[in-house]
Amino acid sequence: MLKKTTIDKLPELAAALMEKGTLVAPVKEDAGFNFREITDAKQVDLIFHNTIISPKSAFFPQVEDFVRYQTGKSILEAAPVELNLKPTFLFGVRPCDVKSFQIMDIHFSGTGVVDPYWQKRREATTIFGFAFDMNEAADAAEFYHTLGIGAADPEGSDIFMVRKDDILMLKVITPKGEKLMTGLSFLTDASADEIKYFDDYITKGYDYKTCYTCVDTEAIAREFEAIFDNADFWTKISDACLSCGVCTFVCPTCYCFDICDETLFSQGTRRRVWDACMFTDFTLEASGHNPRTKVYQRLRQKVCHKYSYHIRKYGVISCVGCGRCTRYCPVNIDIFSIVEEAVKAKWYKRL
Amino acid sequence: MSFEPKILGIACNWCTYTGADLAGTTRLQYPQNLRVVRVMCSSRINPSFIFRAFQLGADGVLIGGCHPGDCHYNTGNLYARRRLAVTKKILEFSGLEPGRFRVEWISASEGNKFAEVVTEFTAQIKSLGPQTKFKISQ
Amino acid sequence: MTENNPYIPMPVEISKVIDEVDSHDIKTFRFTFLNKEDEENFKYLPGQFAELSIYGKGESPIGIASSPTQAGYVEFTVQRAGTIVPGLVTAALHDMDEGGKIGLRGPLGHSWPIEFLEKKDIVVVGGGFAFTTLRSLINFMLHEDNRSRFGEITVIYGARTPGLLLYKDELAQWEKRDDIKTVITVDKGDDTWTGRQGFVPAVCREVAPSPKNTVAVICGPPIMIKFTLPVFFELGFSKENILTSLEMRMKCGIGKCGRCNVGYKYVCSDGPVFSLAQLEELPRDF
Amino acid sequence: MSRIGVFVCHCGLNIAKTVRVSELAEFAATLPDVVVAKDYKFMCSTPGQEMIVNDIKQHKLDRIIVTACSPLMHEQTFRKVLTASGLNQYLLTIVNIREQVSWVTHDIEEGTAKAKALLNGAVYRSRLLVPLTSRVIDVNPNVMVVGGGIAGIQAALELANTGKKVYLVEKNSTIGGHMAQFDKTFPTLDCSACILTPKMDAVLQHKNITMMTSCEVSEVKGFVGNFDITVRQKARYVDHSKCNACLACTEKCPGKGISEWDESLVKRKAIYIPFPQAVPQKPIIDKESCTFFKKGKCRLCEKACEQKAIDFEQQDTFVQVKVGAVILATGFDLMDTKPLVQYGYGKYPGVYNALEVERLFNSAGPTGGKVTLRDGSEPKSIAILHCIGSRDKNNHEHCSRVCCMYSLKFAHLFKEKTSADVYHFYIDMRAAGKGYEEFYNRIIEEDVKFIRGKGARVAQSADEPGRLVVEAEDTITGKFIKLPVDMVVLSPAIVPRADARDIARLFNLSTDKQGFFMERHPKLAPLSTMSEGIFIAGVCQSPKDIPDTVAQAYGAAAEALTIVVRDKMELEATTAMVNPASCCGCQNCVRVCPYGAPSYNAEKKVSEINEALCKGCGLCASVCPSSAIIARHFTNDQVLAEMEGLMEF
Amino acid sequence: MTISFKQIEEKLKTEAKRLLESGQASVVLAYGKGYDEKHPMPYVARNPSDVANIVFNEYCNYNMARYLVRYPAGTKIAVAVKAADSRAVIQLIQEEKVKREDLVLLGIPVYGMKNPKTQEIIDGKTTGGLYNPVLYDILLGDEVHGQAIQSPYDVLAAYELMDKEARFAFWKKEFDKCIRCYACRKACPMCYCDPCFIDQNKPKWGDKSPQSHGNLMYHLTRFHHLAGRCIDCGECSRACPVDIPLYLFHKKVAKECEEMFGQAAGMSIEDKPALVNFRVDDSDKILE
Repeated sequence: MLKKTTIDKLPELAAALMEKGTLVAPVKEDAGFNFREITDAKQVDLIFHNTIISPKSAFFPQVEDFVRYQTGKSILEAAPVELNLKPTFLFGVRPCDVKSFQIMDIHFSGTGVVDPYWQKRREATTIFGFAFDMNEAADAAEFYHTLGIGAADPEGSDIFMVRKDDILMLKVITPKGEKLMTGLSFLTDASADEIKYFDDYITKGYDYKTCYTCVDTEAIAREFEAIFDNADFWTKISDACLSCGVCTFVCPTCYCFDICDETLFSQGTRRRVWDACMFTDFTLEASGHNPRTKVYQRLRQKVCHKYSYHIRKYGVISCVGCGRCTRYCPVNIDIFSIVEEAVKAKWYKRL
Repeated sequence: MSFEPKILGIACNWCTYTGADLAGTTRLQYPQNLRVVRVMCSSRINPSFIFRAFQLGADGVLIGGCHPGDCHYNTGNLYARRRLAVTKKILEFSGLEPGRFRVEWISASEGNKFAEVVTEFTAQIKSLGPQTKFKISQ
Repeated sequence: MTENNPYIPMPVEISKVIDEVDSHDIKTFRFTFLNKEDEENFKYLPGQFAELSIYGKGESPIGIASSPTQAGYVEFTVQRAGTIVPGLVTAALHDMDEGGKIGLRGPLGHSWPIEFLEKKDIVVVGGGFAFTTLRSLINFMLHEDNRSRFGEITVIYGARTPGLLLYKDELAQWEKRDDIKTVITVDKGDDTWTGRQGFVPAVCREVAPSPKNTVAVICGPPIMIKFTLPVFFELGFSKENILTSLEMRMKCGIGKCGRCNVGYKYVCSDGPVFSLAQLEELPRDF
Repeated sequence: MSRIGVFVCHCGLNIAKTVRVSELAEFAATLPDVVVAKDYKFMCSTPGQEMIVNDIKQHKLDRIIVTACSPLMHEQTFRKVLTASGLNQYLLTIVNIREQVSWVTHDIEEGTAKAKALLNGAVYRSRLLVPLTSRVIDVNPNVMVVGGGIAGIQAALELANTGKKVYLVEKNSTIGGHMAQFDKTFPTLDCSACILTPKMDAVLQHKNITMMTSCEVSEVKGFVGNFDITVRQKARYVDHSKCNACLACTEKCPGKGISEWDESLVKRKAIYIPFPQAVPQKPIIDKESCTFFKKGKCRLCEKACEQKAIDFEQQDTFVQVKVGAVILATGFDLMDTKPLVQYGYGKYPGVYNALEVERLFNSAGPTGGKVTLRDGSEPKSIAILHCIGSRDKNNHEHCSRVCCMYSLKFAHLFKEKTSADVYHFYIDMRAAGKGYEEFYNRIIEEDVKFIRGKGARVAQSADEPGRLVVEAEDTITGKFIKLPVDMVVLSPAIVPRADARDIARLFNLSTDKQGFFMERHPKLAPLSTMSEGIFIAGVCQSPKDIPDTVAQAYGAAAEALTIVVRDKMELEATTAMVNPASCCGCQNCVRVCPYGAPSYNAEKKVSEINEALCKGCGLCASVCPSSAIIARHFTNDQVLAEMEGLMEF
Repeated sequence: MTISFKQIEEKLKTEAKRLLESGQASVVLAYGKGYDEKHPMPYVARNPSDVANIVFNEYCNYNMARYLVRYPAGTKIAVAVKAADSRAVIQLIQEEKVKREDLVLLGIPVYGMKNPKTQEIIDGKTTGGLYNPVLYDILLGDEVHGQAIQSPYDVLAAYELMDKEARFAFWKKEFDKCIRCYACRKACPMCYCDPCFIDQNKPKWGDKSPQSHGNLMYHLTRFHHLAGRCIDCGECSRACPVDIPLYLFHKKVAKECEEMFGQAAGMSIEDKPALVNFRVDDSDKILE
């Protein structure tokens, strides 16, 4: 089922979704775009390349409150914070970011203990994927195609959107999407031409841009294991690294967090807050011991986590090639070059 | 009810705190809006204490130390003067009313000055109204 | 959000506090559950740990010191952390008394591999404060329902001084039993000490059983581990048969927060118990 | 999870009148971690203290909050209560609801509200207190006394008699001070020299006293029990170790200087002893008036000296003295009355100040004890003007306390030595002291005239050249008086020594509004100062008479003794320490510390603090960007918590 | 005159090579290729052969002084310094974090540096009004003259004129954007504390979660910590992923410090950092 509307009717679509629940969509801010809860239907803006912060924050917000407590009062009086989620529409997510949700699903709800916050938010949300504009000049930082993600890859979306000039086409991908779409009565059916355009666009998306393709993730994992102890290599790689948290905070697949008790007067909240393996105190133990005091050890952890440990543990690379870490790195460290150098280009095929 | 500001005072043990005691001993009357933290020296005052005080909802912050040159620790208040001057500029540029933060040198013998300063500062804070800019909203 | 939420601790009450050592910085806390169903759900085995949770202070992962054979309560032996800047949770806990209520999240992590240990001789080697989950294991194995499942049990336990030995009453009881060989040693004795003096590695060399069908379970300060492992290698123990428990900074305890990984293993959810053979496969990042 | 006990004191009605104390205790009981909260009439009384002791035991309290008077008042008292109960004394918090609450408001609502806020702050702070161990240090048994007047002399003798070694530092070339300048002392009229000079001599002879005349303290390092003081020995140009006090030199000396001793009324030699009974009896050369120093030749004294004690090359030297305690008895100056032009001092020769008159009466003085005007004539009428510059909001607000009495003494002596009419111009007569009122009555009997009104102006007489006219309003008759007299005696304000502030800085003392040294407590610790181990005696603390001064000297000696009598003493544990795990090695602490306590360990890349040198000001903690420095008892988190508590309600 | 970036790059390469070959330096902190021309990277040359990777262009904004404290004491380091960067080196020498004798300063006189994101020329914002290094051993090119030297504080005027309500609103909006990635402090050559005050649990100065109050505490305190030390390189703002104009606040504090204490940061090795110093005759007026 391919439906369509025009870009100038976007506020109408937004308003309809806002009526049904919470709409989260890209909004233009000073420094660029970010996903925000929409309060004014006119805020929704699809003329963007990608957001600064990845949409993971829709399911894994930077701050998630667990419990409200009062110091000096019994633990029995502490109250868990209820989520009270309304149906949520995550609108305009780029295919690579949609892919990140699937990777994060494995971690948060697919293996071991289920994270209830991730799961509940995920369940409440309908994802509107949105194809990249293939007429746009390539962004040098991105490499999603290398990881097998198409520029117009509908996988993982509930509804997938492609823009053609001033027309926005929406295709139902999942039953969840279908249920929603049937309720959006003002959308019109797409023409046969448009259906063809849509299908071609998706196909074309797999060949779009990026100049490598990944052939063997297992081998990458092995290669990183082999150079783990090569301190010279890692030192050189991290010469420029400032050890800040930008790359991890903007990353769609970084999930590290801290659990903090934040109290004012006697009222407090236990909450989880994003943390970053690049921070020096991340692994600082109470005893004072810290296994990762050096910048190179932390950068190694980050890269190996994504390209080795995650493959070993969950079978997939924990990276979707969205390029945010590279784009927002204050010193332009390019994670792909590190991978390339580490694996000596062996396990990527240059296209 | 009229606005009764909460004013945080930080006073050095040797001069201003003792001066405040003297104000009491001599039964000088002043408004009860000031709540004093005693530290050993005005140089102990970490600028972040002041930021924090405003975050905690202080409508004004009053710092009291020995007169420059009379510091019990020789030079403490001379460092404090520079540091607190910077604090003041930072507060000002951040948009907080500059009148909410004051540093006064009050010696152990100046009970009357202590009472006067508190009276006057309290009136000033009252006229500025509640401080909401830094205050953490829960 | 209380249902099946692994981040919400269950309430427990301190029913007993034992001041373990003469420096008074290690205490054993006995907790009873305030909700019956929590007690039923808290099924654990020796070697597992739990997060002790005090709102406003935080959480601290601590190994369970009691044995599941002791019904009705769980025990944790907690050291007051931090000499210069006190740890938030442990300091608060140490200031608490019977009747105090805190939170507990767990049981977490993997236990000592009980099935693997069955029908084998066991040598338990402990040093100082790191004896807590070993005590759990020993009491578990010594329980009348379990004793027959295991072969000979040898316990080698050392502390710096007699006053720093944990569980003194139990040690005395074990020494009296004939189904367990208990060797207690201190680095330096005092006027009243009549037992052994000497470092754990040396004592191991002397009293450790033959490696044949024997598993060594070792926990202690890094320096002890460093000198004890070669002794066991020399004695002919294979890396598969030497078990230890790792420590890393932890937060969530359930393999989500990404903090305690060593290579692709999370110490909290994949450990903390590892055999030396498993550890060797991991990068030296701990 | 502390167990806090809160004890609210009524202080009779002092607190209870404007703070609802029982409500305060009830409020405290609702606060987290507060296990017991009580109020009581006098918490500092024995039953009050016992209540705390019992509650500590009964309720297993581990933090105590006493909500009462200023910590400067009773912190020590209650710390002892904690110690006696087996609790570390630093687990005490005092909430000051008297000096800073009940005494400064009449409004019980306001008072109670503020007391609650302060108490809440204390509870927040209290939770974070940790036991601290006091440092024990060796105590140097010696004492330094600064100032060789009657206070210093008396204190030095007392201490020396207990067997302690005393360094008596005097900036003049003789000890004796102002008292040695007086002729008679009120109200007994005994001869000042007769009672003082034996004491001066005793100092000279005492084996335990090292007299350091012509000396000034130039640097003070260290702390109570271990002061390390640098004394500047000013060049005397006479080697006192060689001089045998024959004084042949002074006879030959052609130089003429102005006698400071005789209040500039006469001249003296350039090599001189200030007065015949000076101690030591050894001369010094005044560089300013010495012919050799001025013109490059003379050296007559050198020739006269058989001992070869004259040394024109002598330089100032510096002597290091180590002592455990210090007594400051630096005395006073008379206010310079020249700026008070209405009184014509310095302009009209007939106007004298009190000390000049003392010298006129003195038989060893410039006139040999005869009262004559500068022209040698005897005055026929004399006006004594009280309260010149004191009790005067424009000058010195304080009462100089002894002027009434010495003025009465002057009147008596004038009557005894001249036939002049004597007039007192006074605001009111202050004669509080043993035998003082009797003395006043006696002087009234002696036909001295009393005019109740402050002397307003002294002018030259228009009618009689050379005579003066005192103008005043007689407040009894309400009439304006113009009284012609020959001599006017001003009784000026007694003020601190000109260098009192410098001395205060050296010894880390505070001074009061007038510049007198501040005592630790005006009533309960009048001789101690805010600097541990530094005591004060005599007029340097405030104007007082000789009996009070001597009493203070005894007291100060006893206070100093309480320190130096011990081999070891405990110091406040409130020093700073570095948490090496947080130290970023910026060395800010090293740069700012006035005492050199922090140093940088380049190997470990962290700062370290020598606690023996640390005085606990906390400056280092606030310049430490990474919060690595823990200012014990005033840690960042303790202060932050207290602020949070203060701001909660 | 115009700047030849290519020429500077060549000189940088030549000097780096010479220093590494002669052993005068064991590392050279310079600039290297990034993933494209607009995104060069900080680069460390350790061998003469590494020198070929050195580049210099108008996007080489990095303040290489930031990396100095990473190397063990005694390491001979050659470092490429532009105007503000040299001030950072001076400030670090003042603070005894590095020793002058361990450093070879390769001075770069330059103007026309650009922000790769906006293409805007950033000289006026963040060079402290300077184009030539304050301190150097070797100058790679001719001193820049004739460029309009503006007051480094000119850009503040608009903000100083704002009324306090508007200014508060401005900063609140900016600080609320902060995601606490700490790129600002990590990019700052003067922020060498480890741990940073904000990371501490005891004392806890501010919450870890990126909410208004914690952000405000973090930034204001950081401004205070850098008072009299900030050398106006602008790295904090450039590193910020959400474009908080931190440099403005730092500049304001620097301006006030210069006025009050008569000393700008990083201008002379002989100076003592202004906030761990005092003059007896500092006026009480500074507190008004």
